[in-house]
Amino acid sequence: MLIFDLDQQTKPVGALCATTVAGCDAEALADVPEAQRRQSDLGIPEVSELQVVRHFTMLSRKNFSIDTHFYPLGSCTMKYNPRIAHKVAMLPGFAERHPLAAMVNSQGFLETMYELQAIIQAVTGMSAVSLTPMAGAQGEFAGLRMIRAYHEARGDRERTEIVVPTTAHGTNPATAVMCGYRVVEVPVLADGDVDVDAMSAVIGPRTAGLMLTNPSTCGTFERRIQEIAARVHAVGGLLYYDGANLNAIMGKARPGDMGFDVIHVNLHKTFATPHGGGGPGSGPVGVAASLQPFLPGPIVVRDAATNEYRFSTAEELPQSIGRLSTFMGNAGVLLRAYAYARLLGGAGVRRVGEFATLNANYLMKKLADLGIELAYPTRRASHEFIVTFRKSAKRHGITAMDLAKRLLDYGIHAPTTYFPLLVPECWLIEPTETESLDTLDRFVEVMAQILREMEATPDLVKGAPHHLPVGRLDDVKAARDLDIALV
Amino acid sequence: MLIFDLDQQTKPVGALCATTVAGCDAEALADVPEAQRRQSDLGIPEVSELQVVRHFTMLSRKNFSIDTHFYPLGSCTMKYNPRIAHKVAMLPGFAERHPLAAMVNSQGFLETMYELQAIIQAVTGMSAVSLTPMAGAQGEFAGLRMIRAYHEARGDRERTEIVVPTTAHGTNPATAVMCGYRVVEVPVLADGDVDVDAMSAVIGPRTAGLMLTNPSTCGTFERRIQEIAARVHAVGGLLYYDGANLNAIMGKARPGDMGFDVIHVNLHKTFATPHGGGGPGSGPVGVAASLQPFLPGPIVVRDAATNEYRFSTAEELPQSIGRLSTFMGNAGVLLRAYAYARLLGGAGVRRVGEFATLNANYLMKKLADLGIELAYPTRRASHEFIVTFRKSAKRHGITAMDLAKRLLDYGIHAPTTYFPLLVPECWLIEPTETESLDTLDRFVEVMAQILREMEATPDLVKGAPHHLPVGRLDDVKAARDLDIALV
Amino acid sequence: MPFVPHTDQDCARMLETLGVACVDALFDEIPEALRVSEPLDVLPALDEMSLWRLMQERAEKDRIKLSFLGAGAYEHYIPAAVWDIVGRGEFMTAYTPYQAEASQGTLQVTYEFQTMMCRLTGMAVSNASLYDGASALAEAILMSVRANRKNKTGPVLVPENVHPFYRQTCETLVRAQGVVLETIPCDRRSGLISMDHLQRYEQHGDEKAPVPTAVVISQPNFFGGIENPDALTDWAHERGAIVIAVVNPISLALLKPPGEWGKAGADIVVGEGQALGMPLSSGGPYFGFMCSTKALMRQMPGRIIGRTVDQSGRHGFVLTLQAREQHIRRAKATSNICTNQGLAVTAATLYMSLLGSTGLRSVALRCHQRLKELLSFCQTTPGVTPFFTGAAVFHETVLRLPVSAEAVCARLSQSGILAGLPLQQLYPQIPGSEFGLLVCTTEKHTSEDLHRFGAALAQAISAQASDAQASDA
Amino acid sequence: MPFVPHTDQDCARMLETLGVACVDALFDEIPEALRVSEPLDVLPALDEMSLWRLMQERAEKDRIKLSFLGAGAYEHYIPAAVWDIVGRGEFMTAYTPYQAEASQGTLQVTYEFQTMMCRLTGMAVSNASLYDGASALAEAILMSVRANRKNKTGPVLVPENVHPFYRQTCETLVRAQGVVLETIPCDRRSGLISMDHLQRYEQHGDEKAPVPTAVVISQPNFFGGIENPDALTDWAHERGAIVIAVVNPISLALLKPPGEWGKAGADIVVGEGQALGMPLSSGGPYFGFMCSTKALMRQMPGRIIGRTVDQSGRHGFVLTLQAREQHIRRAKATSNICTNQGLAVTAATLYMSLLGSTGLRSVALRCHQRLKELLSFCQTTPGVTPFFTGAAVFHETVLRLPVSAEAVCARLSQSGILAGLPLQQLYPQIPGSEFGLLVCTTEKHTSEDLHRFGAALAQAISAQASDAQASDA
Ligand SMILES: Cc1ncc(COP(=O)(O)O)c(C=O)c1O
Ligand SMILES: Cc1ncc(COP(=O)(O)O)c(C=O)c1O
Repeated sequence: MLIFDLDQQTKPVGALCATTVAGCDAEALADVPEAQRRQSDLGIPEVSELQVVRHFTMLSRKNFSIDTHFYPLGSCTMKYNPRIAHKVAMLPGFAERHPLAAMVNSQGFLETMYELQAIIQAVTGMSAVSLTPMAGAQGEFAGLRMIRAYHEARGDRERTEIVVPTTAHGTNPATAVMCGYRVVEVPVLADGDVDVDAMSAVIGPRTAGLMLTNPSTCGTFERRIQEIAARVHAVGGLLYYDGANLNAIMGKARPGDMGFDVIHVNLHKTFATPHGGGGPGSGPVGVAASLQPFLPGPIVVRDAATNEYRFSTAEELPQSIGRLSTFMGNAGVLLRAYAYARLLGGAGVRRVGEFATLNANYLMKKLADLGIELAYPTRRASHEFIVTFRKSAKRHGITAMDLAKRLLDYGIHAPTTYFPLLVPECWLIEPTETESLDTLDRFVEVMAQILREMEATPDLVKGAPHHLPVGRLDDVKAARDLDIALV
Repeated sequence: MLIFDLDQQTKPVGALCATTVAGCDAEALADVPEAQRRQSDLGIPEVSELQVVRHFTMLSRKNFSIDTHFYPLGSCTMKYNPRIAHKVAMLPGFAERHPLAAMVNSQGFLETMYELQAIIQAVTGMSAVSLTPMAGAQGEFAGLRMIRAYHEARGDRERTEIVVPTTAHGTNPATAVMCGYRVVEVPVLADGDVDVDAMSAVIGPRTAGLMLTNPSTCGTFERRIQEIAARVHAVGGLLYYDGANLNAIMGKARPGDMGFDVIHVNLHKTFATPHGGGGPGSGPVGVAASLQPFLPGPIVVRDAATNEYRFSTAEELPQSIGRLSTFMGNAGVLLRAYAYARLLGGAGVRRVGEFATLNANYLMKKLADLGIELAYPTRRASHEFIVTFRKSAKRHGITAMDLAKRLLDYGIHAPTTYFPLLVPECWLIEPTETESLDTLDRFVEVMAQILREMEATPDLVKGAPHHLPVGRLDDVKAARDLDIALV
Repeated sequence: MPFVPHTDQDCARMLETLGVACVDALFDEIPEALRVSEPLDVLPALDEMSLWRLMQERAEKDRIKLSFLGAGAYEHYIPAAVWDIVGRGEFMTAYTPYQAEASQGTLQVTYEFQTMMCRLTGMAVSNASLYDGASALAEAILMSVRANRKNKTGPVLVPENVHPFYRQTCETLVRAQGVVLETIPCDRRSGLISMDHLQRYEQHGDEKAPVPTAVVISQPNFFGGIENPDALTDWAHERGAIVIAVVNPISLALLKPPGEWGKAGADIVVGEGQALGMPLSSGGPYFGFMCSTKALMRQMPGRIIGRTVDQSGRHGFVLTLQAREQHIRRAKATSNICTNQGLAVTAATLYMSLLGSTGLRSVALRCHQRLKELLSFCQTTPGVTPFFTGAAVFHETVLRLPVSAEAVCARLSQSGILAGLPLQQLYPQIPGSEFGLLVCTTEKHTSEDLHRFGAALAQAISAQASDAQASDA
Repeated sequence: MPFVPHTDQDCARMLETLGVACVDALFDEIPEALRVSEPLDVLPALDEMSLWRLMQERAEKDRIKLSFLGAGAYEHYIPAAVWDIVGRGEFMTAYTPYQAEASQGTLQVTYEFQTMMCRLTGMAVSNASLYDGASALAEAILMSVRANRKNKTGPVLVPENVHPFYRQTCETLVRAQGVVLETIPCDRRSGLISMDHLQRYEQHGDEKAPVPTAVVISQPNFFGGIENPDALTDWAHERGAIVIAVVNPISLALLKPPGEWGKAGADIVVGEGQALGMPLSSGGPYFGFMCSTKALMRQMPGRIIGRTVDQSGRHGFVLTLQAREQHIRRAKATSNICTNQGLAVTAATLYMSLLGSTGLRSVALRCHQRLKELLSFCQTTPGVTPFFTGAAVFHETVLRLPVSAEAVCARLSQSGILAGLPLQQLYPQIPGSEFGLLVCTTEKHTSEDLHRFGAALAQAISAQASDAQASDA
């Protein structure tokens, strides 16, 4: 049932209408040129408040979510989102703060943002931070734009290439192109590390920078990172850190120490802000001192004299790459991230990296013990790891997708499937630190059960899911017989 | 899974512990006599925040509720509970107001309560109101206690009986006994009205009062109410109005005009405050002028001189029946009821009664058209009506309970079953005014389907429910092998 | 805005189905004289936005800066997750779980609540809640009379240091059934119940006093004092009386549970559940809890949830032992209670689950510790001393001020500080009560709060002293 | 408090399973020099209670009393039901709906959102959101370049009266791809785009200017002015340019939808969705919406939800047309966007559903009406006049004050009033901008608010005038 099916065409006497309408009528529009007035129907359904509440409450229950299910979605860091963080962001003083409010009416917000900048610096080991990017991908954009600005500022205009590993997340190459770069891919070795020799062969005077995720999307730490950094720097390139996997090393190692020049952090992953079924996120960028002049604004500064906080002015950032959003990005997400960081403190930050890693390695070992094939069996897991079902795909015709759908039947969200593209029939599994040992053990049990089903009742697996609001959906039909808005 | 199954025995580092524990230890208890210190385990499970959130979120989804299902539970007035009312009650100034806060720090709350008293007076036609009773049953208690106090104040000590119809809600006779009265029952005629002749035969000098619900629990208006009032008054008795069914006549007729001396209103029914899976409710009492001195306190008064609001003092209510709760009853529920009343206004109040009645009569007609037997076929429905399945019980061995359970399978909450006790195999159906015509029509369709099932697949009905988290539960075992707390 | 979804066409169709011309026709069974034809005199309708603004303004007026007021309602910190989950429509807008299969959420929560309350109090049985602490005590008293087979006519002894509003509520609720409440004075020095007074009760003058049917013990008592309930419990049991404990649930994290009092433990335990996750909210909704021994179970008022199985053996939960209740037993029920405080119980279950034993204990310890700090701050003000001596206290105590406590409270409330409860308001019979101020601390108070309070109190006292002098002069 | 549920025993068991002695061993692949051994210098941990207190205090500092500040972020009333439902864990803590069968809630909501946006704008296709209004415009510009097969190298004409921050954001986001943005001045009298300026663009001096690839039209414009987009649209289309509309969604309840502009309608419609249920929240999270004609659909950035069926023919929803996106197309994707603003879209869908067409229209009308009232109040102050003339406005306009607008704003902000945006901050190039104040009204403003503002403004102006005189003297 769509909300449009509940449309009564004429409005029931709703909450907002009773007096808001009163006294308003077409006469009030007399000053608007007739040609510009709307004649056509708005087409927004007229539904009673109860029906709206019931419709969307019932819809919500068709979602898996952290609050209801274990959600080991690799690369997404689906950890517990503390309730208090949301409550903090919704405090009237914050929720009602206008983005252009006067600085005297904004000291609470600004102080908080100032401290968050410092926290992200401390956690990443970078010299300066801008909070404005609105998700990881925009952080990447800001980072590459700064790399470009850096080279241009030095008159170095030949650098037209960004190097990325073949395993990189799709946003990496897409961002490079948005920044006007050509993408050069470098392969990854069988052990998950970047092929440094191959990389060395392609980097040079045209290299603007290298983008790396570390731990990488293979779920392994890039062991030769220092060498990589040295080589890229040697040819005049810069190093970009995709922070999607920061959770693995939070408090245990810092991209700034590894030689990265510019980084982003996905607060909606590492800093536990809710993902909202597809955002909002937040992707602050951090830079080494050399890139600081190029940071996107606004940045919060403290006036040493008055101890007051304010936004940086355009004059203070003459080399800035500019504005990335109308105001200051997803400020409400930043507040939530701050709340989370304050709950953690220094020791807590460290425990995140430790337990994320412990959970992943434990789960990897247990799944391997079941006979599930690891993509990188010789390696430690970071906060996540890859398994591959290529054998079962061959033998039973059961794909990683079939298995993922079957997992849903047991009330566990599927890991990330078919990413990175390099590993056939793979799952990228990330349990996060907030899941208990019991939950991990239950996952292992369920996997054992599904493995048995693969042998005994393969059609049960291929036809999954069976216990969800809908069965396997037809993607092909969706793209062919496009129905993307009700007409 | 019980929350106790998640108990880790030792506390994970939880939100409240981090620094609250710090600096606190047994030494802090040195001043407490050792014999009075707790040695035994507290036994409250140690569970992580995520697990708690997930456990209770998942549990919530095992409930039917207004927000998720049509809930035509007779006598319970399960109408839409506006979200704004809850938000209002949770405003910090209200939620954090201490019940004994100084009057200067309470003017916002007190003004609101003062106005709510007036609103309830207006809606019921009574002279004065006390808001303190915490549910319908406590309202009944307050009412009968006032009746008793009234007679006693007049030196009339022979009145030891309360008269109730056989169809009365269980709280009526139970309350009478709590007030030290003997209960005298009077029968109800085949058309649902009280048997006035029978009543006349039992009332007399021992009659303290008569309790009536009007419209009655038969879902019909007591047509001879004026005559009943006159007769009871003639023998010196008083009339009590059980306000559970006020929704039927709200804005259309008032108990005060019918001759009732004392009434209660179920705010958690008529005034749309959420029922919370079993409370809190609120059962303010209203009285005719003659009973005003006996009202339970505190009552909010306005100082004519200063225009300030304050609680009445004990000295102002020397004849009061006394206090019914530690403070002022379920104040937060009163705030929600006030919010609702303000959204309605006078015209809205009237529409409630009208549409509650329209919905019930429509549904009654449609069900009758299906061949379902009405308990009172010659009568108008009030806001609710009774159907009986006595024939199907005889013919198919399918009871009203079986049918109710089958209805659950279709995602509709069952009507009230087997109440009033008088009507065999009955359902008391109350759609409320906030349900749409579509919803009513769907209910009719489902009933048509179930009637077909009764013929075609009776076992399907007898074995219902089939699609809920559990099947039909064994009440007998529950009472026999008592398991009322995990040991 | 009556939240009515009908359009004009809907109405027309429905009226046509019913064969009537207008809605008013459906009210034709109501005698004409009784029909109201005009809209009632209710305040004008507001749209949601205007209502919200109005209520924000009113609520804003009532915000206070700092409070040390307890006296039966305590401001503890409520973790954000509690009301986020409790506020879910599925919990908030469900009815009492009569249809068990469609109410497993509420039912299981309540079963878990019952278990927690049994553990906290050391008792075998818990009900699903009563209205509040005061009415729960009244119900306990009625229950004790029903339960005491041998002695139904003795008085119920209620010490003076039981919350005065509880005692008033009990008067209202039990008197009608002929139950007599006998107040036992407390010791004027310590504020505790003393054996002396009990003995004096038994032998005043020549006559022997009637043997009590039940004895109430409040732990801590209204003054925050920690009683010796072992001796009291044994004294009562020796006389065949039922022992009713009134306890603060937070205190049970530190204090011996009533189930372990004396040789046999208390028989009935009641209390105010507010501290377990309910906001102060002007006094309600809170919830009363009640636990008892297994022996007394069938006399218990209120709902009880039991665990059972369905047809295929799966666990599930139902209302059980309903033969005690009004909807089955009517005039013979153990109480008239029907709707109780379900949502508050859900909040309490969330609250306890989030804290766990460790968290509850640390909250209680912090409350306790803060009071000691407060005392040391306050006593630096000349003339401020403890009102009672010789009793350990839990998170609440009475200060003796050198000036009128009422006047000091009035002064401080002007600047948004609730200093506490002037003792005289509720205990005029206690000598010097004019100077008594009942103050309370919780884990929410910071050291800075205590400092600020100490300073504000000192200032108010000296201002009051000089004003008093001035008006004397 | 890292929300880690492990007990010491759990850790021990896990480490044993892994055959390592301590957690640090799991980090042995990290070069030793890179391992951090000390806790990082993050502010000290707070428990939830202390954090809450701290943040309450900070938030309290930022509360204002009255605001007439708009400029791209508008304080509308958000019905209570919106965030109650949006805040449900199932919506809030789900990821992007990659696993369609486990995400039907979010997917269906988004499909409903897409439908509503199509209807509101009069377009055929909507995506599932972009980050915000400004970045949505940038994406629209990039899309127009991709879509304009015939002319990829012309400039994109962006009138001066498009939100300056949008224009700055576009500069940042499109420049790297070599797209040239050409600013078209607006008419100094009316603030509107004039045909004159467009013609002047085409023929400055002898050379013919390059034919534009796309033309942006803001309706209303930054000054609240209502453009005549029909003429502009036709002008652009005649030149083969793509027409990009930037609209305020609330205004669409009153104004002609972009799909009906001119002869053929706009090609791409973007805007800031904040007004549809998102709190101001310091500028985000908001959401950018984007709609287009069917022809341009495959050039659209961002996610799109489609309706399809499952094996048994039941309707269901999936991410579709993914071949445009980065996770499939990588370097060839239409955009790098991945995570967008899903929850904000859920809020907008709730908001629109609760209001319905009637409610939306009445909100828009009220906003409009209030501005007229405000103008009449303000113009009673001598020297206050409209800054622009000859343009109808929607809920926002520029006032000309007799003194510095910046100074007046500074004065009023001291007493918690946000008077509006001093025009000079963003339009120093406009003569007299020093005196311009951009003010905005919404349905939340009461007549009393307008009165209070009128009075406060008058006072601030006269105070400023006399201060200025004093300092002149
Ligand atoms: C490795 C990696 N890089 C980049 C991104 C993009 O981040 P966002 O979705 O916040 O734009 C993701 C998100 O899934 C990711 O996993
Ligand atoms: C007719 C009638 N009377 C009294 C009551 C008791 O009201 P409460 O549950 O609020 O105590 C009810 C509630 O179900 C009722 O339906």
